[in-house]
Amino acid sequence: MSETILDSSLFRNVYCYVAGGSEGCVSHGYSEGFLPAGYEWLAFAITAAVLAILFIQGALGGVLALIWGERRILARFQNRVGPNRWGPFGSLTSVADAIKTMFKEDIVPDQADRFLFNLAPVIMVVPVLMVFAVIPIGVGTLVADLNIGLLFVIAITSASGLAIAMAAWSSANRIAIFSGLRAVALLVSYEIPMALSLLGVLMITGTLSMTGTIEAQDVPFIIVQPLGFLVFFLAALAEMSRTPFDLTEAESELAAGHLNDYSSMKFGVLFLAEWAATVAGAMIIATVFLSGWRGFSPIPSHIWFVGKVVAVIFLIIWIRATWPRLRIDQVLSLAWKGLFELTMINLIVTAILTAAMADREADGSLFSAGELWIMAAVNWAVFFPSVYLIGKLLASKPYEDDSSEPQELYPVATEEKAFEGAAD
Amino acid sequence: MFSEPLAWLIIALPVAAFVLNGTAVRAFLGPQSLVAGWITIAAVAGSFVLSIFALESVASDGATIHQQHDWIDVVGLHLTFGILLDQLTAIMFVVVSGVSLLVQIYSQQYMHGDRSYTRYYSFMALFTAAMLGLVSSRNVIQLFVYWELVGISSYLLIGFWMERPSAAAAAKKAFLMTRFGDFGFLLAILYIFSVNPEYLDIPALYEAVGAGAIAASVATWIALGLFMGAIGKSAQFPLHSWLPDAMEGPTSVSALIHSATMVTAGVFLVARFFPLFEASNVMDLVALIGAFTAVFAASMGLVANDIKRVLAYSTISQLGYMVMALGIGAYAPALFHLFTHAFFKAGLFLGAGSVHHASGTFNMRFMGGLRKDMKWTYWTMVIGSLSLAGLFPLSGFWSKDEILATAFERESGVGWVVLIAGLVAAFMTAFYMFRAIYMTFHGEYRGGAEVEAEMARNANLPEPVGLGHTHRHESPWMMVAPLIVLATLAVVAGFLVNPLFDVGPINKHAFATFVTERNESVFSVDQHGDVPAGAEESHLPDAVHAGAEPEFNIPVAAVSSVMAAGGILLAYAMYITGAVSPVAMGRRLSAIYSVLLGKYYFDELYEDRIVVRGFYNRLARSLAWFDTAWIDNVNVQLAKLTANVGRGLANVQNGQAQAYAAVMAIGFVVVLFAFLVWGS
Amino acid sequence: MTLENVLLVSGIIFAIGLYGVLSRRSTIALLMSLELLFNAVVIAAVAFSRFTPSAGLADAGAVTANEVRAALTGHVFAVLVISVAAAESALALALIFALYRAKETVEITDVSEMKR
Amino acid sequence: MNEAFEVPTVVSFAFWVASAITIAAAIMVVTVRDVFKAAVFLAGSFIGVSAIFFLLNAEFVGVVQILVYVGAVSILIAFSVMMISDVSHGSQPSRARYASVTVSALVLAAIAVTVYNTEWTLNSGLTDPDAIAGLSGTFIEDEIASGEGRVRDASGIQASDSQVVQTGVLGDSTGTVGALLVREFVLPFETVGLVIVAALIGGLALMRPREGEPDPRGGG
Repeated sequence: MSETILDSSLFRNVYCYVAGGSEGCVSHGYSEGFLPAGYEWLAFAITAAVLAILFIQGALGGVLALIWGERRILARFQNRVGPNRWGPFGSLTSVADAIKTMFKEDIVPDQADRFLFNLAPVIMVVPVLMVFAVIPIGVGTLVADLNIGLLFVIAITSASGLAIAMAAWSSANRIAIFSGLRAVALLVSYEIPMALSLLGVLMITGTLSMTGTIEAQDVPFIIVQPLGFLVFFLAALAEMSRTPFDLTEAESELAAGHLNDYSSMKFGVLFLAEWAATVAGAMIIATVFLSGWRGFSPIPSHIWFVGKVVAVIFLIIWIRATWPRLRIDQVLSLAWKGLFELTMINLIVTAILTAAMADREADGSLFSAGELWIMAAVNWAVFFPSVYLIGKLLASKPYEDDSSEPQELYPVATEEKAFEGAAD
Repeated sequence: MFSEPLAWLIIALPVAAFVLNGTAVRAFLGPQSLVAGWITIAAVAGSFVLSIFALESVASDGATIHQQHDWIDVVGLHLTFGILLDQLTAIMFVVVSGVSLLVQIYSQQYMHGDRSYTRYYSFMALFTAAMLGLVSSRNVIQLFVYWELVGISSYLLIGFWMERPSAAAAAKKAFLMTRFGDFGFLLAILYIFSVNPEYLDIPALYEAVGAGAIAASVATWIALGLFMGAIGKSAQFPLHSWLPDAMEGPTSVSALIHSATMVTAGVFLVARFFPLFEASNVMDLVALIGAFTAVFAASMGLVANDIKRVLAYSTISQLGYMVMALGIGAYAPALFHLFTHAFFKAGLFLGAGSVHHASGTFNMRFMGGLRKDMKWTYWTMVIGSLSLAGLFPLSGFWSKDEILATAFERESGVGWVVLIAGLVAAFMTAFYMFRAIYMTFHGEYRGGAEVEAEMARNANLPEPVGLGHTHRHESPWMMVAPLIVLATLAVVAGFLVNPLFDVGPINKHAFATFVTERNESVFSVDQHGDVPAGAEESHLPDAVHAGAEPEFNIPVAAVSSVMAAGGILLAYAMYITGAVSPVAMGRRLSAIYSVLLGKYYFDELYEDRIVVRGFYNRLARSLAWFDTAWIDNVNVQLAKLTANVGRGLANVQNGQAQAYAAVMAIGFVVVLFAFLVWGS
Repeated sequence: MTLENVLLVSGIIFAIGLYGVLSRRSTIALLMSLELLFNAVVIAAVAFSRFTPSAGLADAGAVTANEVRAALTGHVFAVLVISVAAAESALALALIFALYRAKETVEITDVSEMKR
Repeated sequence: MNEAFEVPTVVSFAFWVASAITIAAAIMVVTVRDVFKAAVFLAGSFIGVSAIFFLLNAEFVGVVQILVYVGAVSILIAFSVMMISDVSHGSQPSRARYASVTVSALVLAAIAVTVYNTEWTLNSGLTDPDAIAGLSGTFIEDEIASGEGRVRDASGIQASDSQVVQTGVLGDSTGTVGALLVREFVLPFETVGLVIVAALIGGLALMRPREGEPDPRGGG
C-alpha cells in the first residue's frame, strides 16, 4: 500500500513474499511474488490476516506462559510448590485450564441483555490485541510503525472501560454493577496520570512513534524519567487491575465483579483480555522506559526485549505476592491526589529541562546521552523529595468513614485477604 | 558599570522573598515561622549590598540608563519599561534598602509571636520591592504601577491587625486619600500621553524639557497633576490627615513606610520630574504648600499625646520641609534632608516601638521615667531628637540648614516665607520632640498599659486597642542594634556625606555635587565644570541653582540653632522644672489648644462637611430625586409596556426545550433556503 | 470519496443527531444526540481541510511552509471542537445529576420551569 | 485531476463502509429504547467517525476522537446511566416523533442542496507544482518549523539538507497539527484549556451535596 507500512520489516517480508512484483517491494530488493500485478489489495489482505493470526497466537501463547509463570512464582513466594503435574514443571496446566473452560456450559442469565452480554468480551479483547500490533518486539519486527503509536495505545486501551461497563450492566446483577462502577471510575481516573506521565517522555523524544521512542533512549528512560516511570507503572497496574489495585475483581469480596455471570469461553475471553493486558502493559513499559529491544550486540534484539518484558512481569508478580489490596477511596485518592501531582511535577521539571537543554528545534536531532544523564540527575534529585512530600500529604489524612463500620459487619474480611494469594 | 540584570535583581530579591513567604513558608512552615523573617532579611540584605554597588557604580561611571523593553506593543500604544539608574535612584536605593534592612532586623524581635508573622514579612518584602521598583522606574507608567503597589502594600500593612476596627478604618482612609492624589497623577500621565506618548519614557522627557519642547502651560498642568500625587503620597496639606491615623499599623511599619521611605515617594516624584517642575509655573505653589505643611503639621504635634502621632506629625512637617525646599529649587538640599531624615526618623520610630515594648502603650501620659530602665533606647532617641531638632553638629542640622540657607539666598518673597516657616517649624519641632522625650523618659513612671486600661475602665470608656504588657526593661539586642546603627548615622551622616570642606577622601559638598553636578541629564553643569555643547539653549536648571554649593550662612544657622535651643528649653521648663505650667498654659490658650488637639478639625471637615453634607445630603439626594422621578419612572413605564407585550407573547414559551430547538432548526432551514434562492 | 460525499455523510449524521435532540425525552439520550451533532461538524471541518486549499495555495505561485500548515487548520479546529465537546459533556452530565437529585427525573419534558 | 489528490478506490470503498457503519450506529443511538445500549451504539458511531478521519488523512484527529469520545465521553455516559436508575427502564420517544423526523429531513435536505449547489474550490484544481508538492509530497521538517522555507519537491532535497524528511502534510499530520496548536492557535488552545477547567469546576460544584441532602457517593 504505502511506503510507511513497508517500513515494517515484518510486514514487508510477508507482503513481498505474496506480491513481490509491486513497486514498493522492488525498491526493497524483492523480486517476484506469486500474485500477479494488480492484486496488491489481495496481497495486503492476506498479509494482514497472516500477521493478525500470528500476533494473536503470539499473544495467547504469552498469556498462557504468563499464567503458568505467575502461578509458579507466586507459589515460590508463598513457600508452596505450585502447579507441577501436567507437562514439565506443570507448564501445560494453563492449556488444560483453557480446555476445561472451553467445554463448560455457556450460561446467559435470564435477565441479561443478550446483545451487550455477548458483545462485551469482544470489545474487551479487541483493543488489547490491537495494542500488540504497534509494539516493536525486535529491530523492525512490528506490524505497523504508527507515527502516533503511543497515543494510539492510550486511545485504544481506553475502550476497555466501556467493555467493563457493558459486561457489568448487561449481567443485570447488582454486585456486578457496583463492581463495574468501581472499575470504570478507577479506569477513568488512572488514564489521566498514565497519559500525563508519558508526556515527559514525549517531550524528550519529540515523537509518538514507538520506534522513535526506542531510538531516543541512549539512556533508558527509567533512569531519565523516574517520576514518569513510577506513575506510569502504578497507573498501568491499575489499568490492568493488578494488585494492589485489583479491587474491581476482588474475588474475596465481589466474587470477581463484572465477570460474575460469565462462564465458559466468554469468561475465558474476558480473562484472556485481562492477562493479555498485563503482557501488553509490560511490553509498553519495556518499550517506553527500558529502551525496548536495545541492548548490546551478540544477543539478538528480540531476546533483549523478551528479557525486559519478563523482568517487568516478574516485578508485577512480586508486587502481587507482597502487597495488600487498597480500598476504593484510597485507590482514587492516590490517582487524583498523588499520581496526578507527581506527573505535574515531572512535566514541569522535564519541560524546563528540555527547554533549557538544547536547541533541538533547530537541528531536529535527539538528545545525546550526556544530556540525558544530566536530565536524569536533575530528575532523580526531584524524585525523592517530591515522592516524599506527596506521600506525606496523602498519608496525613486518614479516611473517615462516617456512615458505618464495615469491619464489624465482616470481621473475617481481613483474614481472607491474607490468604487470597493462596487461593490461586 | 552596573549591569541591568543586577539592577533587576535588587527588585527581584524582595519579590522572591514575598512569593516564598506568601506561598511556601506560610503553607508549609506555618504563619509564625521565624524562617519568614530570615528570608526577608536575607533578601533585603542582598538588595542593600547590590544597592551599595549601584551607588558606587553611579558615583564612578555616572548615571546608567538601561535599555527599554517592550511591554505592550499594539497599534497606537507602545509602552516600554526599563531601569533608570541615575544619582537619585542610587541614593534612594541605598536609603530604602538600608532602612528596610534595619527595620526587618528589628521586626524579627518586635513582631515575635505575632500570629501573622509570615504575612507581615511577606508584605514587608513586597513593599520593599515596590519601593525599589518605584525609584528605579524608567517609564512613567511603570513608575505608576509601582506607585500603586507601594500604596497597596501600605494599605495591607496599616491594616495588618485588621481585627481592630480602627486599623481597618485607618488603612481604608490611607488608601482612599492617597488614591485621591493618585487620581491627579493618573491625569498627568494621560496628559503626557496625549501630548506625546514618547515622553512617558523619563529620559526622553528630560531631553524634551531640556530642549524646551514642552510649553510652560503644558508643563504646568502636568506638574500640577504630578504634585497632586505627591501631596497624597507625602501627606502634604490638605491630604495630610491619613498619615497620623496610619500609626495603627505595627511600629516597624511606621518606621519603614510612614517615615523613611513610602512617604518620601512624593518628594521623590517631584525630584524625579524636577526639570518639568522648573519649566512649569507651580514651583511657588510647591514651596508654599510645603512651607504651610511644615508649620501646620508641627503645630498639631505640639499637643499630641501618642508618641507615634507626635512622630507622624513630625514626619509630615519634615516632608513639608523637603517639599518647600524643592519648591524654591533647592534640589540638592531637599534630597540631602530626605537622606538624613530617613535615618533619624526611622530611629525615632523604632525607639518608640522599643518604648512600647517596655511600657505596653504608646500614650505618653502613662510613660515616664523609662530612662533608668532602657538606657540604649533613651540615648538613641535623644540623639535622634537632637538631630531632628537640628542642633549642631548632628546630621539634621546640616541638612535643615542648607534648606534655610538656600531660602535665604533666594531673596524672593517665597524665599522669605520658606525661611520664616522653616524657623518656626524648627522651634516647634525642638519643643515637641523634647516634650516627648521628657514625658517618656523623665519623671516618675506612670504605670504603662495596665494603668491606661484601668483608667479607661473606671471612666467607662472602651479599652484602648493595641495595649501590650508592661515589663520595664531594655529591649533585646536585635531591636537595640538597629537603633544604635541609626543613631550613629544620625550623628555622622550629615557632616560626612556633605561636608563644608574637604574631609580626607570626601570632597566638599560631596552629596550635593553628586546629585546635581554629576547628574547631567537633569542639570546642566555650572560654571565650575564643563558646559556641554548646546547648553546655552538648554532649559535645564544649572547645578548651582539647584543648591549644589550653598554658602554656609552663619547668621541663619545661628538663628535656627537658637530657635531649636529655645524650643528645647521651653520643653525643659514646662515638663522638668515646671517653671511654666503646661496646664496653666493650656487653660490660657484653651481655644488654640482645642483646635490643635482637634487636628484643626480636618477629619470632621472631610467626613462630616464634605462627604456627609456635601456629597450625601446635597449631591446624592438631588441625584436620587432625579433617579426616581425621571430615570426610574421611564423604566417603570417601559417595564409596564414590556410586561403587557410579554404577557401576550408568553404563550409561545411552553417550557419544552425541544420545541425551541425545533423552531431553531426550522429557522436555520428557512435562512439557508432564503440564502440559496436570493443569496449570492 | 469526494468532498460532497463526505459533507453529505456529515449532514446525515447531523440530521440524525438533530432528530435525537428533538425526539428523545431522556436528557442523557439528548446528550448523546448532541455529541452526534458535534461529530458531524468535526467531520465537515476535517473534510474541508483535506479537500480545499488554503487561501495562500489558491493562487498559484509562491507557496510557503506556513501556507501548507494553514491547510491543516481544519484539523486544529477539529481537535478544539472535540475538547470543548468533552468539557460540555462533563458539565452536561453534572447538570443531569443535579437535575436527578432535585427532581428525581431526567426527562426533559418534565423540566418546564421556564414556562411563562 | 492531479495524481496526488486522487483518492484510491480502496479508500473510497472503506469510506463508504465506515460511513454506513457510522450512520447505522447513529440511527440506533437515536431510536433504541435502552439508554445504555444507545451509549454503546454511540461509541460504535464514534469509532466509525474516527475511521472516517483516518481515511481523510487526519490520523491525529482520529486518535483524539477515540481517546476523547470512546475513552472518555461514552464511558462517562455509560457510567451516568448506571448511576441514574431512572433511565434504566428506557427512554420513551416523545410525542413529537413525526414532527422531529420532518424537521430533521428538512435540515438534511437543506444541507444536501447547499453542498451540491456550491462550487467548491478543490485542491485537485491546483496547478502549481510547489503547492502540490507541499500538500502531497515531501518537504523538510525544519523549514516547516521555522515557517520560512519554501516548499520543495521531494526530488529537490539533498541528503545534506536535513536528516528528517517527512511525508507531506496530508500524509503525516500529527507534528504539524501539534506545531499549529502551540504556535498559531495557541490562544484558542489555551482558551479551550480554560473552558475545560471551568467545566470541571462547574461539574464539581453542581455535584457537591448540598445541606441536608444525602451524599451522592452513597451510590445513586
